[in-house]
Amino acid sequence: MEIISVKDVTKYINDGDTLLIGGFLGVGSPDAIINEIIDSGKKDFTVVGNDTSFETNGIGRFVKENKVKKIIASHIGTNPETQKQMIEESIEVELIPQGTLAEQIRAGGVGLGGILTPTGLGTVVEKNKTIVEVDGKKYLLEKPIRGNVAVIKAKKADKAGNLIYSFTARNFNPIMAMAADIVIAEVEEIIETGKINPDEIHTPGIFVDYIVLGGDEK
Amino acid sequence: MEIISVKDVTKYINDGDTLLIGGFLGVGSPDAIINEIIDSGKKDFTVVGNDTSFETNGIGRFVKENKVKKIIASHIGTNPETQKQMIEESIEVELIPQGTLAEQIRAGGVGLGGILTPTGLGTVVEKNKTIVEVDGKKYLLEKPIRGNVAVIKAKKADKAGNLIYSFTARNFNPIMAMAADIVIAEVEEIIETGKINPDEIHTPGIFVDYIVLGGDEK
Amino acid sequence: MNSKELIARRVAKELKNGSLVNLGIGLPTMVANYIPEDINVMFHSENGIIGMGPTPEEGMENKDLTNAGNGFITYVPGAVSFDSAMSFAIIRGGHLDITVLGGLQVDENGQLANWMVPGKKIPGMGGAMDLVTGAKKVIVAMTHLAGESSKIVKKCTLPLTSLRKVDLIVTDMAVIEPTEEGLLLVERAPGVKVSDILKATEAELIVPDYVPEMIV
Amino acid sequence: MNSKELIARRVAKELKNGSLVNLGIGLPTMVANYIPEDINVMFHSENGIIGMGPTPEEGMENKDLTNAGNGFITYVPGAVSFDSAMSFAIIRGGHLDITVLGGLQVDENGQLANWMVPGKKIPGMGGAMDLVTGAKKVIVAMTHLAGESSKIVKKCTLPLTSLRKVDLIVTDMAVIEPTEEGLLLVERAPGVKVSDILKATEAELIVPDYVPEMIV
Repeated sequence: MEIISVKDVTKYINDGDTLLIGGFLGVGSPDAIINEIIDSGKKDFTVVGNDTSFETNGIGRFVKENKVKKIIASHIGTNPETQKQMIEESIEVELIPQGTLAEQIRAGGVGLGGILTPTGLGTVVEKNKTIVEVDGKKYLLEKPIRGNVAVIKAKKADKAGNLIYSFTARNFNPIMAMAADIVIAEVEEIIETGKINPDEIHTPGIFVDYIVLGGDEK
Repeated sequence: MEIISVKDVTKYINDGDTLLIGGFLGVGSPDAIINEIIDSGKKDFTVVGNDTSFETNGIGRFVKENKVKKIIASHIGTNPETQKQMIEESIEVELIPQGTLAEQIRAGGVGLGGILTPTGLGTVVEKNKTIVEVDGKKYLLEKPIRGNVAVIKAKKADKAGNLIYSFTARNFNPIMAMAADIVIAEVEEIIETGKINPDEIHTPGIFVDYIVLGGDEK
Repeated sequence: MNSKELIARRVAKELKNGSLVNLGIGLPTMVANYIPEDINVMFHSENGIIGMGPTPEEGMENKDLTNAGNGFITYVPGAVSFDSAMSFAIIRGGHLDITVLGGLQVDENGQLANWMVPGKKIPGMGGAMDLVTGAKKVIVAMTHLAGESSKIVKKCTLPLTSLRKVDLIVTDMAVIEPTEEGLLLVERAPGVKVSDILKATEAELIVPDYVPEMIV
Repeated sequence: MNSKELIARRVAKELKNGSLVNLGIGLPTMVANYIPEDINVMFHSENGIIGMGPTPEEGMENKDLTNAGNGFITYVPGAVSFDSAMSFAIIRGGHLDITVLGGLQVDENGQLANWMVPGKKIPGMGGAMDLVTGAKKVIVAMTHLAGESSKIVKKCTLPLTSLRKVDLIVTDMAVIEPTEEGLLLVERAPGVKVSDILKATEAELIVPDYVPEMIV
């Protein structure tokens, strides 16, 4: 684990990467890193996140600034720009039920080959998916999702990379921290290793490659 | 959620039930409840747990006292009594890789129809199991595990049933808390609701039906 | 009382003491305002909290404490926060007692469509498919008509949210219960006649001899 | 130096700075005693901790702080505790750098059998199948012979632990690397001749012209 400047994050991110980005309508979103990636000019990302937030923050800015080739999310309704680009076919949008998306990312992080869920069965979600029957009940087989880079947000880190999140700013961040080749966490505070009770840590530091001190609001 | 006396736990447990029992070699094991169940004379349980501990504590006592019809566990090597009864065919033993067992119990708790894992592929574990191929890779389909009753151990509860575990006494307890019709938690301390930071709770109280004040050691 | 308030008040009567409840965005959120004094429920919000409390006073907002509609919230004693995997473990694992959701259509099978209008509005399903598939009890809270068109239809023409039959439909005209035999008319709104309901309903309704008026 | 110490010392040299390491019960646990001063590793124990420290002094034990073999432990700064699902998420998700395990047999395919002897000893696989299938690097630490019989065999006769080829075998006679072409003899123990190793090995070994002595 290494503490880096926000200016250095784009060293680890390439055009065309699949990025897992934490946040729920921008809450718990790594905004300092997002702004840096946008400023760097890198592009053509596939972005996996719960939603596309609003045009002015979180994943919404990625869409607004035309950095996104494909969005994988459960909800795009709060960002008219995403709908507009989808209709113009300048971005591809894959909509996934929120709970399935969470389990798929988790599956990617914990080494499962897939999970079976009833959610989406008999709806448009089942299109192109395998249906598996177990003990007489049908389920959709949903595959794991992984990213090249996970860009997440936490409240606090210690110098070993152990993370603590705050309230509903936790959301997708802990599961994304397990499911990418490189994990970069933006935090509001960095404290000495050993200052957190081992029982209170949400994300073990071994998942985290880089920490950026982002500050409270950007 | 209701706080009950250990004497009342067997009201909720029937002969022949499948019990999910927390603990790892007896560490984080609900010993006061186990002793009460044994004293009650109830029997013919299917017990799901990581291991059968030693003959003198945890799940080991269930085996020693002949209360168990079937054991589902990852390890029975520390309890010669389990091996003996297995060879005599007085109990049935199903051995499952520890990580698969954890994911199966979790699957039972979170509503998955199953999970796909490479663990056990090409070994005796794959016997009678479905193999599913995803993108050219083979996986074992492992089904969810649920119990009639989960009997777990935590360090602390508040009066809303929110639980906090301690170090390696956590182990299977939190996933078992999600995967049974009735959940009974033995705790060392009961504190007022609102005294725990919402970010520090390990098991939400909504999973817990009954709390027993068990004390430190029995 | 306007029709939204009527619906919210009637839905509130379905909540039992000790229930864990998830209210959808919009009309369903209003249900929280009408819960009887003697009933204690805990609110789940899919962005990661149980024990959601009312909106904070101005200046007391915590940027990390929001509901699924991006509004600031507070929390009550006993509240717990968690990640999205746990939040949907609760919903999908059968641990959520009641979800109240808006609807675009419900049909004679009791199936709901509430997440998209092809070619017009594709916000995404968010947590709706998980909620309808996984909650113990699903209540649809919606107006009976969209303009002139009935929202209680023979067969949903909009994309389904789930194969699962919902448990209760509460509109500004009626309370309807999907059963194995079909849609049962359970109650009528104050002052609304059964004939008005039948006229406003495309689906076939099972009408008992006596249909009581909603008490709200 | 006895043979167990030899094996443990040699395995210790495989640990890289910053690695996350899981040591099996028995001989593998001894590896912790021989880690070079300049190498910092974190120890994972599958019962739910990263940052396991040495055995506590007498009287300082915490009943809730144990390793997977039921021994009391301490923890180092930066330690984190978690449940069994997370513990095996780490192992199975490819987040564990090295696991060191004992072995009953390893064969020419590099496949390991280490969890049961049918009809004799069936302790269960515990976490072994997950560790061998999921860890980034799998090192088998075992004596070369069991009595008179070679444990490096043509084809495992005991039940396999995983289809996955292990990465390194360290015995009291040799270091052997399973490769696509077969088992490569990499090092010999101090004072042990290549001919001794061949005699003690049922499997076919690929023997380079020069086989260096282990440095321990």
